[in-house]
Amino acid sequence: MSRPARAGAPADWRDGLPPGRDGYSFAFLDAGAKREIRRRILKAVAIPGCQVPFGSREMPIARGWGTGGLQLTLALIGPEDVLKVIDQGADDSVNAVSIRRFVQRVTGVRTTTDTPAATLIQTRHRIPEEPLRPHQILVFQVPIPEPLRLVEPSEKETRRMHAEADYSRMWLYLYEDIVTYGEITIGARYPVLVNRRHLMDPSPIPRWDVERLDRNPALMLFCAGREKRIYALPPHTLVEPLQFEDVPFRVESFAGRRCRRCGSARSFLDEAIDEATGRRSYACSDAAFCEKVRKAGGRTAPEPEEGGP
Amino acid sequence: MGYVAVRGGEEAIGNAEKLLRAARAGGDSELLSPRQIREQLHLAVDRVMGEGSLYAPDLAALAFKQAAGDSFEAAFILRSYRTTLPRIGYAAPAATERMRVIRRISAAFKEVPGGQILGPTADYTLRLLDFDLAQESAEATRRAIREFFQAAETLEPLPERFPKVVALLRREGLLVERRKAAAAASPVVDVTREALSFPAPRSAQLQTLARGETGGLLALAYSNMRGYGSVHPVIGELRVGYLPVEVSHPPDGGLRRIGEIKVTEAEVIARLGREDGEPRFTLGYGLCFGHNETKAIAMAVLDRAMSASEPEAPSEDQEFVLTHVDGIESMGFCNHYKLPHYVTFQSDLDRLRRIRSSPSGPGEAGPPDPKAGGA
Amino acid sequence: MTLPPPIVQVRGLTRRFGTGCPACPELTGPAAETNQCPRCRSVTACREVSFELHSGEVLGIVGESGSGKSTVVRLLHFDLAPTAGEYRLNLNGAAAAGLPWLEPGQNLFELGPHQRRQLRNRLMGIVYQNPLLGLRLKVTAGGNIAERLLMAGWRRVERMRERAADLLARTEVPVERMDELPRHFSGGMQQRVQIAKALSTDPAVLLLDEVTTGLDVSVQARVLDLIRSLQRELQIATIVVSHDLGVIRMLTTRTLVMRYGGIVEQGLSDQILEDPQHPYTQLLVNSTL
Amino acid sequence: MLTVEKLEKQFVSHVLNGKEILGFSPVSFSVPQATALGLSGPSGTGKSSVLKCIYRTYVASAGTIRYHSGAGDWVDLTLLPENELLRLRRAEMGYVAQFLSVLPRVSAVDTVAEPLLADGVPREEARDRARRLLARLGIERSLHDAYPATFSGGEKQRVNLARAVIRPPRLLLLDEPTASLDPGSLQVVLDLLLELKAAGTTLVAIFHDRSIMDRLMDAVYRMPEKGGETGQLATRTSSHET
Repeated sequence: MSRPARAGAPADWRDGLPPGRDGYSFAFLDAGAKREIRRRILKAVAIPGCQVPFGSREMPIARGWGTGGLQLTLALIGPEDVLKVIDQGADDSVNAVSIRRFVQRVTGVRTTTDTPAATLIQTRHRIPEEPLRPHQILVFQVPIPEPLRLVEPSEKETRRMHAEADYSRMWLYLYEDIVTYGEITIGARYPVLVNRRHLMDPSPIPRWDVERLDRNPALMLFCAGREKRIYALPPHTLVEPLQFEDVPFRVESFAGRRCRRCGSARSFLDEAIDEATGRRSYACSDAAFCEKVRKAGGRTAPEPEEGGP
Repeated sequence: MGYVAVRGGEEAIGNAEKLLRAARAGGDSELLSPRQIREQLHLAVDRVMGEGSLYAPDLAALAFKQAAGDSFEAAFILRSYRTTLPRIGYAAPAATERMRVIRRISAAFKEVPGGQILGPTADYTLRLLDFDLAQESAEATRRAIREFFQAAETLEPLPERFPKVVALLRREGLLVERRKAAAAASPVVDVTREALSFPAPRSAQLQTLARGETGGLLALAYSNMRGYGSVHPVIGELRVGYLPVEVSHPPDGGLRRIGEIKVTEAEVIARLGREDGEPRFTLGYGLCFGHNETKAIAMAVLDRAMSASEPEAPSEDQEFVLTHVDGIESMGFCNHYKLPHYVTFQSDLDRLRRIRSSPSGPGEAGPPDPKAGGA
Repeated sequence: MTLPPPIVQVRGLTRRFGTGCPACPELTGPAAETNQCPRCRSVTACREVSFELHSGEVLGIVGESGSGKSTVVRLLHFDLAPTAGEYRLNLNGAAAAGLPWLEPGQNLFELGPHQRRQLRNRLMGIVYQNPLLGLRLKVTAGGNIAERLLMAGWRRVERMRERAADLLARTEVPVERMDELPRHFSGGMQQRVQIAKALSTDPAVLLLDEVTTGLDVSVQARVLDLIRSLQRELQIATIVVSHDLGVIRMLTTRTLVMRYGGIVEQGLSDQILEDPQHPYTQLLVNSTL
Repeated sequence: MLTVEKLEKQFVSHVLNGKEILGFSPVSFSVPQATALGLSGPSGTGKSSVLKCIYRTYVASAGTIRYHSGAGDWVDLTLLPENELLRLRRAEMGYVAQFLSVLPRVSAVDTVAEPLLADGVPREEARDRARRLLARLGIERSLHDAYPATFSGGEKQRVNLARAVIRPPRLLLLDEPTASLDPGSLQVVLDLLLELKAAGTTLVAIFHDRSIMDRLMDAVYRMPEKGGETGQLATRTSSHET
């Protein structure tokens, strides 16, 4: 029943992966699992923004740590792919590192931090600043795929609401926010309407990135491993944030701020507090982009997509 | 440059893993062998198998060792290993009358056909710390065990099969009949291959509970027993034993026995119901891998609780129970909050600052004045 | 002179809770003096209820609790699905304009859930005895009204607020309390917010389910006066469900008397009160007046 | 215009184990348009019940009540569908009950104006006409905006009468509407009713006051004794039949 152990093998302290990995198939998942996930992706692409249930597998990383995104990546990846993994916009964040290492380990594919060079990008919480191109795939890790969870805990009820396109309670939530706070309070995870039909959770990306979902040339796939749902935005799909005619949607404001590393004023910034001076300073959330700008000497660097604030 | 980005590099992650391994091996005592764990910590192994949803005592013992005794982690490791195994086929349904019983009790009747078999249980012992175990002599313990079994050899062997206590009640028409029609109409689903949808069929319900985390099941079941619900269970029968596993043999389609698994089964008789007219007892069912009586009973209570047509307590709400009992999922999600959330927090900060600086923010001008038409 | 067709037509409305058995029709109902079948224990909450409601008319349904009167209203509001029955609306062009898929003479119980929801939101208003059923107590009074407007496709906050303010003023809720939560309101004011919400999309049919039950007498009077004056002003076809003959007398012109799920008597409201024919109605009138 | 034939009323009280109580013995009479018919007879002979049967507040036990409606057709008021009867009530029937019932918490002027509002008369005009009618009937101006529940019996009666006639009905049923009136008010009411009749309203009425019977009525129907023969219709010589 157990796999053949290497008799008396000394603990392998070098590569951080448990011994006995030789027995795993390419990209970890067995062919049956990959086939099923691909079929679900096709269905999700066919109905943009609609959540498709799937038989989510347990993965060697914890639930809530990107098992959904990981399953999509593993089901889609081929030996020719070039992989980029980011978390909070950075390639060297803990979650990105462990996922990239794992996928690299079970596939042997090339990895990169350069957005244009990647064929497959797995992300948590950000869309890279550099524009995506056709034929690239962006895979989002999704903690809570149900945008209506904010207003309705029951899955049975939210499924009914989607079926009937009954989104009035989400709108009501926004209305109440405006009445109570004078503003919509939703920060990240801002609900969007896809193709004027399905309400979709864009995963916890900032509002800054929401506008870049709209008619993006890349294929965007979303997966929640714990909640067992896949959904998709095929290239060039219409995506609109919920907004009132007289209270428009607004992205995060970095008015007057610049990245203190590369000087960019057109990227999403992380805020930091200087230990010594107590002052706030800002740096690009997309670390690879920032590095590129810096190397190119600041202003002549690749610009983020047009239309950014 | 006083600022250092709080980001784990590859190296730091590698070192964290190495520290973890160092911590597992602990001091300079003998390293544990998985066999020791399987034989001497068998209840932990049973629990890991149940929650890991894979009947593999050796692998479960290994996982337990690797996880340094954290049963959540061990079950998690076993689950992710399970993912890589191809699904060859499904075993035939097993009739639990044919269980090779090592323990069997009923709290409903003093005398039951086949008798009460206490078996190995801590139920009736005093939970006093046994200081002798600190200095246990292997020889003395083995001798004591040998002598105990030698004395037992003169006793009558247990019968091959025990009649089910609830079958007696059923024969008298005192139990609600299982909804055979409904069961036949919906084939058995496999929750490891299909996402749950609600209302979930009973097969999905029982599978999810059987894979559930013992403590989670217990907490929900306890809430129901205590007052947030209304199941007042009587244990009709609790059995622990070995159940033959049979698969259909491709050449002739006949069933072949391929081995046996140790399971715990609980059937609780619960309060009266009169769904089909006549008042009858209702029944809750629990079964899990290995010897884990708490889990089997909790599962049976929840199975019964979820049959309520209009849930009045969380434990009666199928969706609530089934989406929250999985230990791997809940533990993973709980721990994911340790991951960086810089971006989402930045986005929330933006909102809070905006609201506080907005002239129509709370506590200042109040909400827009409908008469002024300003929003 | 021929009168226009009734705005609401209900035929054979029946709702049973439980599995039901062939004996149910005979062993339940007013004649059997129970609504629970002694054989299969199923409850027939209402059975073979038929009536018509004309434009601008106020129809009363009276009966004790368990008579099935509230069930009828819940069925008409699609809160419950019927076991059997037909339900038709005859609308003039304006009311039907927003519902292009609605065929004339269609049995509304055959519509899909999405269509039922739209129809309910556009054409029906309901006020429940329990404000919890009709209001979201954790949503502001204005938000409660806005929800129906949002469902009808309104997307300007300012216009929704103007509409909500107007409705609240009409229902005598202080407009400055628009952004407060109804959970902090008195029972009478909660009912008035419910009425404002029910009226928000100019419904063709208004359903009032025991709206004054449980309120203090003086509050009851104010709510009844409000309904009367709105009724006079808006001329909405209305069904008033109540166990209180005083409410029936004050608000309605025609009344159905229900018992054990069936209609035992119907007539002009003053006739029901002054010359009741059925033994049960006589008992009801005698014990109240 | 109104022909009552062999009209009978029996109350069956199920509360009293099915006991039958006679409302009145068979009644037959006919009233030409724009005339007034008085019902007379000792108390207990069922005069009020006859009016209620015509108005359908009571369900007739037997007989017919044929009415020539404004639309020009003859209808039987005992059989007419409820919604059509309601339309007739709204459009062309008035009824003033013997017992003083007023709408709670509605001012006198609004009580009287309501039938006009239902007819689509603008609110201010309706209230104006109501005030004028109330004034004519001797209700003080200061009372117009008060609730009639606080009024004296005579004032209540005049408010009810005003409500019934503000929009002159084709058929007016009156059940002792002057019982509590002082002689002055009585005269005003009588003049008003005579005006209505002259303008085409048909009246069926019960008056306690002999002098009114004499001056208003074109005919008097004497109710049969309970269990007795049919009643008698006596046409007054002074009447102006059409």
